[in-house]
Amino acid sequence: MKRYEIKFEEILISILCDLLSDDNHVAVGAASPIPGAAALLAKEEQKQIRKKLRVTILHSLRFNNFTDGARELFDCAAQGRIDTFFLGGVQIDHEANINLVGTGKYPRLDKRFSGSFGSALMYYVIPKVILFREEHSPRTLVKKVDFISAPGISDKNLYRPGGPKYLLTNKALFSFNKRNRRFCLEQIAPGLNQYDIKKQTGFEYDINNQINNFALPSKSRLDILRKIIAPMVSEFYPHFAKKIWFS
Amino acid sequence: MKRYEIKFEEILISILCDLLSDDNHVAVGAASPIPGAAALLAKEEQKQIRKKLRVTILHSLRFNNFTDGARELFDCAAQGRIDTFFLGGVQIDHEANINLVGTGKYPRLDKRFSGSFGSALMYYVIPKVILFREEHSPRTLVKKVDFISAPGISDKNLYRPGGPKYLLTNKALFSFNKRNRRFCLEQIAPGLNQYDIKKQTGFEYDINNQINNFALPSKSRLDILRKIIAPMVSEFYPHFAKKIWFS
Amino acid sequence: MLPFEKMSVNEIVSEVHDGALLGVPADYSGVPMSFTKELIKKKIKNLKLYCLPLTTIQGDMLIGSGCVAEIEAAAVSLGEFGQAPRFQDAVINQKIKVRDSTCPALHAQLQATEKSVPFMPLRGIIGSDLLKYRDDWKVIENPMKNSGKVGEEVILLPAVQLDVLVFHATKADKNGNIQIGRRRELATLAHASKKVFVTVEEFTDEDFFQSEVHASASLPALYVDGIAESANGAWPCGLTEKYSPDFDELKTYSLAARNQSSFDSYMKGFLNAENLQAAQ
Amino acid sequence: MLPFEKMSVNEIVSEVHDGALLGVPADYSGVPMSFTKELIKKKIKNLKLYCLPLTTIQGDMLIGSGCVAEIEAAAVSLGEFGQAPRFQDAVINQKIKVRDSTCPALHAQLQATEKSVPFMPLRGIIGSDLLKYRDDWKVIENPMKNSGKVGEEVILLPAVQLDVLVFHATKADKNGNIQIGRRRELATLAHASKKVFVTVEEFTDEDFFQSEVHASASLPALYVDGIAESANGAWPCGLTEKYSPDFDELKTYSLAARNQSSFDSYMKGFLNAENLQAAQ
Repeated sequence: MKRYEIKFEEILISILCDLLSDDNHVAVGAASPIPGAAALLAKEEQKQIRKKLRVTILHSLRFNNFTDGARELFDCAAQGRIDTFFLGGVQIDHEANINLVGTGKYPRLDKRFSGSFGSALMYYVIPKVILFREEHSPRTLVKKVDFISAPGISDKNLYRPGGPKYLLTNKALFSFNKRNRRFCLEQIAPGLNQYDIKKQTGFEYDINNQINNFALPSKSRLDILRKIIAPMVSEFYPHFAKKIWFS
Repeated sequence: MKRYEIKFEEILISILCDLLSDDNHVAVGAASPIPGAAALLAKEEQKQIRKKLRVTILHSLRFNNFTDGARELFDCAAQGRIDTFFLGGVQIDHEANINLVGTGKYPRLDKRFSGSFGSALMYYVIPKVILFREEHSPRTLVKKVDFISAPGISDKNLYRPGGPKYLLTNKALFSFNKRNRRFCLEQIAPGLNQYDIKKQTGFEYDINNQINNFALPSKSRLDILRKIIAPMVSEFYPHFAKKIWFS
Repeated sequence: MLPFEKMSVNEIVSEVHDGALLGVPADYSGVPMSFTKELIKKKIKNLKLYCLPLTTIQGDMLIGSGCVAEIEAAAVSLGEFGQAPRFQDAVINQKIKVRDSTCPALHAQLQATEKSVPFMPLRGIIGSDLLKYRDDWKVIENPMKNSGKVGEEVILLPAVQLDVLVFHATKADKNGNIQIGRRRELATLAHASKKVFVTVEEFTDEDFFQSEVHASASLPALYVDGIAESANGAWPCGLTEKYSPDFDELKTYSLAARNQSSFDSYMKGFLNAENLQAAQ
Repeated sequence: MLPFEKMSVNEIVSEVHDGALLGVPADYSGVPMSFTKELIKKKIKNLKLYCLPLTTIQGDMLIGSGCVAEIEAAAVSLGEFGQAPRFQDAVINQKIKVRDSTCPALHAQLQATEKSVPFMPLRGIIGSDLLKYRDDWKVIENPMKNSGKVGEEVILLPAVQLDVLVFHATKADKNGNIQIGRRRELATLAHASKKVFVTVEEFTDEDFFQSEVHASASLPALYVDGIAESANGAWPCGLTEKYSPDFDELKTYSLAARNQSSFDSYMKGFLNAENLQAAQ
């Protein structure tokens, strides 16, 4: 298979998949086809080396492990039984505060978005939260969010075992350093350089010494993704699967 | 059917049944065959006049209306969805305090009983709690209980929509007057007089002007009880049903 | 005599009054769209929507139709079809009051009512701007000696009791028990509502309580004040194991709702359609 | 590779250590008697039993066998067969510590852990002598402005996390999901336990999550650390829809347990029986 045949979404799926290799339980919220595919891919790869990764995809019937209603995701997370979760953000700032509510001065917003969903608990209790926001621009990655749906960091007197570990966009992968409260650039999308990233990022960040381009999925990973995972994704994200794999 | 053929338990069932006629939902806890039979009898009689009485019998599969596990009884009661419940007591005192824990000075008891069950919530939230304790003696109906599993009366600053309304023993039926914090003798078992009751009761109580003997069940009620209710009771209290009706 | 109250959808609508606090199920829990249609026709006003924890087309339609004064939710969107345009418009133009929340808080406030306690504690939230605008939430220092962190701050959320809950479900049995499957948030909603009405695809002669497995999938009739039959009653939303969302219709709506006039003409068609379209 | 941990009853026993806080299901929730038998054989010591909300023969046997240091329960009895004699004896002679409680408090303490909050509020209890002996319970004045009664007192109960939960159930599916039916208190227990082990009548090839109805009757495998097959594993207690309690055996036990020496000789027979007796 030649390199130009790889879809960009497949690269993002592959990068997320690499971040899940040590997990026991990954949960994926609503409207997250790329994280969902990444979690299922990681599960399949773990299975092939006889390790077990549990994946809970809320939007699916088949991959929804819960039987206690819609609150179980939050209870389960608070109990410490979920290792990794994905959150988005209309805006994300340098301290990893996320805004899912809108831009402008709340409550008199200029633009209103859907709302904070479960972020105001999930971000606090899940050890590895991966921020995933495809658009990478000065209007999404900002110096300071207009509204904090959930903060990246909390005071010591709060119960907060969880928080941000990574931020993936269509241009870069950052890690988050809780101690110095900053992101650190780790990988860059093919065809871009550090200057491009700097221009498109509204906040300051550190840079890893060994910065790489986005790793591309291996042929065997692509095979698994296309042959085994794609049909699964069709069950709960039919439109996404059709667009990427079946059109 | 001649009078002497009526079992004493049937009389108790009939008296309890009379106390349930205005209810919408009666719940019956564990190990309460007589209240259970009374509730089902009331339900059947209501049905015949096209009224609906819901009966929840915890010890039964068929008459257990709950699907949210063992806590639902308590939640449902706290929500105000249960009109009547039955409680017992190793000791019951003049203010309707009940003791289900033991006699002697807690925690160094002389005699230990099973424990308070759900009384420390149910007694507070269910509007009509009927105390049912077959043994009527100075050791069960006492001046002051050794341990309050649940108090008969609470301070004004507490949320307490519920509480005791009646006490039935094998000798007498009392009502409970919340205002003057006293029981009032209403009915006496056949063959006993007021003096017998006084001798066997360890606390003081008022006496109704129009005191009656225990009302006996009518022939039609007995028919319903024996033909329709007895087989139902067999499902969840087989030993009781066998003893009273099928031996 | 039926063991439960059989109603029409319109009779359910007549039980919902202007200003009521209405329970709104998420898109996966059985959205009562045939009821919503009649509710809009009735020109109901000043509803307060309590979403558990979010709403999609149901909320957006009610807002666009001017039926809503206030909404409490963790999210309002059209899911795969993007933002909820009538909601966005109403917020920007301050036609409705939004009580922004987060999913677990919406669950917990109902659980408080379920247990009849004045409040429910929750972790998280502190440090979020949500808290700044919620004077009904209260932060206290953990008063427990040996449970939780010493000195940690915890939020107390008030018990919320709904006036009315309406949702759509697959079927009701002969005793008025409702099959809800794994959607147990519907039980929490019902426990916390003064009145509960349900529209169902069909009434069946089954008795769900004949087996423990089937019973465990049921909301007991004791929480239900009335049931109406309404085939395809969730359309254009989906109903688990019955039909998928009608993606074409939802997309059509999402486009029409982008401005008030095209929304209005869409709604004219929607409200006047004699029957709901058959879903697959 | 099995998708779950298949164990023997003895392997489960080896996961329970001296001094552990052990979750104990009520007589209607699936009493793990074959496990209890092996636990007693192991001569386990200083167990703390957390009963939800009560125990019958399981607790009485463990206490009579000297395995228990402490018990928290709303009731300990033999149900239809009267008081629990070994429990009574241990209390009177101060061989065990009893934390007397009430059913809803036992549920609420686990619900606090289920939600990972430091405490759970509850109404009732105040004015009961239970409170006098529970320094882990705390009374506060309702701090909410518009929820509950102004100035009312409310009890806060601490979150309790169990070390181990063991219960018996009808069956496990091929993915390790457990059928619990309406016994949802088992889910609460599991959510609040560090380790969860289950004995089942049988393993089946079913996949409970293939239908919403069956899924809703299940405890998900994600909460379960290991499962052992044990036919008649609840005997002499009953198992819903499978077998009734063995009334003769329970009566025999209730008589034998009246004093320590007849209890001891009963237990010799019970512990040495090769197989559990077949229940009808």
